[in-house]
Amino acid sequence: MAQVSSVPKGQTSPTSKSITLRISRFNPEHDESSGFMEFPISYEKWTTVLEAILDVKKHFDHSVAVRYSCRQATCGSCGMIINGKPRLACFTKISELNSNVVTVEPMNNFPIIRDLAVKFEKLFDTHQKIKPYLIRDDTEIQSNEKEFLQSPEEVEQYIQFANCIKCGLCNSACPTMATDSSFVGPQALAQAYRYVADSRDKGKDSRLKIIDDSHGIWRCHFAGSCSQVCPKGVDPAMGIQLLRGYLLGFRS
Amino acid sequence: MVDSLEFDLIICGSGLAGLRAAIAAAKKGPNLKIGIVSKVQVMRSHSVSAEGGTAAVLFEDEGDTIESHVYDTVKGSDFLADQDVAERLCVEMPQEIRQLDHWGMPWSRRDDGRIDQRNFGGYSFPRATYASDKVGFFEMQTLYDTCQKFENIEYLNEWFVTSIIHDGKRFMGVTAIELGSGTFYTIKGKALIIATGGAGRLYSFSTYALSSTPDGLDMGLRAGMALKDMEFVQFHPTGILPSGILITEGARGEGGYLLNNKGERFMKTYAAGKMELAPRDIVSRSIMTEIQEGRGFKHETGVDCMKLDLRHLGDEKIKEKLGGIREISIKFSGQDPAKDLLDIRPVCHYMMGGLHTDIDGATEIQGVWAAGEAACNSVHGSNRLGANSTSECIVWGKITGELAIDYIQKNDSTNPWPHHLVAAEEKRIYDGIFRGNGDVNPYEIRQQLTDTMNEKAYVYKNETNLVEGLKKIRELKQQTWKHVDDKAKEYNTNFANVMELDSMFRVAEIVLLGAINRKESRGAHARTDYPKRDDANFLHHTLAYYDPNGPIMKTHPVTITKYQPVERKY
Amino acid sequence: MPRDEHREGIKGMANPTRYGIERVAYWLMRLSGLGLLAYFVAHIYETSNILRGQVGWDEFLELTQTTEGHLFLAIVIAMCVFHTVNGIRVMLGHGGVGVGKPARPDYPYEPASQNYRHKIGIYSAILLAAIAMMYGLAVMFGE
Amino acid sequence: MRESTIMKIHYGTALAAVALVAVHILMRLTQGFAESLEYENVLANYKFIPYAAMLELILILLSIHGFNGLRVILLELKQGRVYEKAVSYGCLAAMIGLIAYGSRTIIMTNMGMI
Ligand SMILES: Cc1cc2nc3c(=O)[nH]c(=O)nc-3n(C[C@H](O)[C@H](O)[C@H](O)COP(=O)(O)OP(=O)(O)OC[C@H]3O[C@@H](n4cnc5c(N)ncnc54)[C@H](O)[C@@H]3O)c2cc1C
Ligand code: HEM
Ligand code: SF4
Ligand code: F3S
Ligand code: FES
Repeated sequence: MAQVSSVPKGQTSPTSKSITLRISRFNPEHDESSGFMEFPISYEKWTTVLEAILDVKKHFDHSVAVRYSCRQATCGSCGMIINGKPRLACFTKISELNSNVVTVEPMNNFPIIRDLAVKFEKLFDTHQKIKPYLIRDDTEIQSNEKEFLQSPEEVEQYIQFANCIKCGLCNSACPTMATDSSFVGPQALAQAYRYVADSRDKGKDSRLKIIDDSHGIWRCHFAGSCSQVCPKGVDPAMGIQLLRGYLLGFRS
Repeated sequence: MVDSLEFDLIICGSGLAGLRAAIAAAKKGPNLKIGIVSKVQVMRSHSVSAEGGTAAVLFEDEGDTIESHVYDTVKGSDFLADQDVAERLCVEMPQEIRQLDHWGMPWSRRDDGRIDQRNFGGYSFPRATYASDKVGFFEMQTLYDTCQKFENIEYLNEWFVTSIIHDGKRFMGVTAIELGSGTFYTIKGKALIIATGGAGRLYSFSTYALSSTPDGLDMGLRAGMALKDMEFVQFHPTGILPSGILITEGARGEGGYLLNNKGERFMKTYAAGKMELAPRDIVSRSIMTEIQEGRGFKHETGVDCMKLDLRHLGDEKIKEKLGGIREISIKFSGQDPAKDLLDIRPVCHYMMGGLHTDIDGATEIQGVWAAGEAACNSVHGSNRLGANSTSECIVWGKITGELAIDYIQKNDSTNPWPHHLVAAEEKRIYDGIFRGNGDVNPYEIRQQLTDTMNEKAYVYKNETNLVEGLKKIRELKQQTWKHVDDKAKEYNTNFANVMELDSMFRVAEIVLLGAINRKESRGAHARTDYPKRDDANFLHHTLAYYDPNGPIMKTHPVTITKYQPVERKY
Repeated sequence: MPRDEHREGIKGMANPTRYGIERVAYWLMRLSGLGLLAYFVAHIYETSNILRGQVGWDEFLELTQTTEGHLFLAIVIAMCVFHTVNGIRVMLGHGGVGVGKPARPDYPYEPASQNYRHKIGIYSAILLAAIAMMYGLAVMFGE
Repeated sequence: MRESTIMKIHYGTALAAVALVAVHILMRLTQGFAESLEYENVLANYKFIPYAAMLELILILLSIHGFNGLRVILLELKQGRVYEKAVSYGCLAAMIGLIAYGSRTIIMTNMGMI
């Protein structure tokens, strides 16, 4: 068992089954094109795809390139395409895929570094572009100043969107992202809404200006795939439509 | 020629401590260039996993006092904390909570709109400030997002720092590998803040992110700094099976019970006053005692465990306050806390020890500070209270960030760049590791090492086990695991993993040696062969310095200001 | 598409078989929009034949009043109805209507924006389009 | 123009078109589909000024809506300064062209210039 499922000893049980894990291998610096390598993997009902990949890395092929860290779906490292859909490898159990073959590929719409690891610079840049911080004059605290008051209901208005772990799955699923390299994307748009909806924030107008661009919010067509693949229940599609409500004058 | 970059301030590590330092520094030195160098992408740092709370005194108007926070911390530490340091933590913290609020932190709120707090182990007032049960995550997000405001912060994502370069006295730079391209760099700088976090992956059953390995500690060690108090490893009572992912102490703070196989809340035997909310060292020992006396359960993997009962909290409260662990237990263990008892077991969770610093976070090398879990300013002594660690990261992040800027503005180094040190480092990692030979699988060695730590230096320790553990680890070290089979340059995590393993050996040895030397039981360090605390002989910190022939162990006095050690009872 | 960006490309946009009915609606909306535009241009050209007088008009009518022409028209009707009904749904959604309210998400996560109201909207757009197409066929082939 | 203005026009034209196209098609249906297409009837319709005006309106609105829709799709397909400029102006030109061409039919027929 991979180092992640680190139960002290006594691990393999008679309940373990096996599947074939197909890993997409591609190093753009050296390879002409990508290919798959297959590995037999035995798994328990709780074994995650990430554990399976790390098992391969540990025992079959040390060179598999994959990004991972928290193994508990909070750091956003391990997004990849698993059996055709963008998912977190550490948050997908082999047993729930109901398939004898598990295929893992790098996320779409992100440049490949190597194998399963992709570049995130673009996502980080667009995230920064939408000013993801409270905008007001008194964000720097003076001594003895109190907190800004905020009711639980006001927190409820944005907390959902604050759950984003920047895994990029939404950007990988979005049909506009598939062809539009300048599109801000659901991740950043949802974060724009997160701050606009925060009762402490006063930066709505400047943020709306940024996303009201020819590759801004209007390039979302409410396809909803972003929300379907989001592992944290962020629902970017909702945030984007609510945000657009402001621009269309439905909300203020 | 080696590729080279230059910053004024280098921050190694992008967890809570690193990011808080970056903001403090960027604000104080708007014209200085700050580089955050991290082996993971900024937001992937281990800190995002922190769940339960951040300790601070917010409601003095409702009866809480700073003094009480200080005393709880000192008592929790089993009187090994430096008391001036603990006081600094408690005094600085309230402001920091409000600062985070001003930056956008989604703290959970009370109905009157003020920031809410919950109960946590070892405190005499509910003072764990929380945001559902994803405190670390939201704090990281708030700090990361706030960093985006500053144009003088640069992010070197996925750069593995391998060594610290100094001229014997003063800091000069670091060497690092950009993982994406595989290029070896020197990064010159005037000051460095080490914020590389804990090293809990020394144990195989651990709540830590897989990236929490001791390479940061080892880097400091090799540069001549001391590691302090490394024998104090905290085992959190409730790691869920089979993954070892943390079930936050907040679960007990909200009212959860620990049950043995007789269905009793067994904590009444061990800490009747605080029950499940006794400090972690006590709860973990209680669980292990129950298990050893036959009142435990067997998990289907064959591991002994205990049960955590949250059912009486009700589905709604669990969803509202413990959404994260609800997700974790349903997904990873198939247990819904509203309906099922959770299988839990003490799990490696925190390292009280770290790079030896003073109260300001300054290390023994000029221009180098350490903050967060990587540092040991002795605020936690021999046992950290829950929620005090994120606090520590934030407070000393800020302090070191500002001090480093002061230092940079005052000092101008003109010493010649020590090329030979860079060359030596390049030789160490490329000739020694990357082009190394051998047929032993380093991943299996790593597994054996971490299993050994788990077996020999777990909640209860004794001489025989510790000595055997040390022997085993030295034996493993001799095997031919130092080679990297992946020959590609780009994103070579195999290389990084072997470098991590290399550092694990040195630090594991210090943990075990420290534990062998400390012939007493104090806080998280529980020796069955020396079950009592021994203030006469061991009321001191342990220091370990690097030497090629094995660590040199020393001691260091504890600062006691107001509170004389007394017996610790809850 | 530069290969090193690893974008999914047109097939990502044009493949409606993943991600549920919402993605089908997205795809049909695009297709029908383009189809209607094509028809619209053709239709303007078609009607301009009236300037060629009775003969020209009738000549052109003959060209279009064929079985294929009628089938094509039926598809146009379907596209038009779908595009209109779904267009109204999409516009409502874009304005923030019926996309759900922000709320603390509970595992297992079910995105509120992917709700039954919009699903009903999509299915009724498809259904109405089908009915309209039938009706159109009945009218055109009915005589 | 701001993208939001363009898209507001896009939605506005769509809404208006819903009503107008409905009338346009209903006219076909009330008259009986085949008869409605007979030369005399068509010509008569064109000569009826309110109807001709409505046709003109439909022509303008749908051209704007349709070509903007096309612009959107093309913008998303490929990026680049030159390309995007070309798409924008190309669509605008096509839109104007189509309106001009359609208007010619309507005006000439209406004024009996056949
Ligand atoms: C599961 C869990 C839950 C916890 N919950 C709580 C809680 O509720 N309350 C509380 O107070 N505390 C909690 N803690 C403790 C607390 O989370 C940690 O102590 C704290 O997050 C450590 O933060 P840090 O900034 O020091 O380091 P980390 O967040 O660990 O970050 C370390 C950084 O160093 C970088 N790094 C390491 N080595 C290198 C290298 N060689 N080169 C370059 N970069 C490197 C990493 O990339 C990373 O960015 C919890 C701990 C765990 C394990
Ligand atoms: C009559 C009622 C109509 C309505 C209510 C309507 C509504 C809409 C809406 C709301 C959109 C935007 C979709 C999005 O952003 O996702 C759209 C797009 C589009 N429309 Fe229409 N439309 C109508 C008629 C037409 C007609 C007659 C044409 C052809 C000339 C047309 C061509 C297009 C095109 C090409 C698009 C772009 C496709 C896309 O972006 O998905 N529409 N329509
Ligand atoms: S919105 Fe969801 S899918 Fe997108 S980056 Fe955030 S967490 Fe990932
Ligand atoms: S998938 Fe893309 S189109 Fe919009 S609703 Fe989500 S951003
Ligand atoms: S490893 Fe952190 S999200 Fe999967």
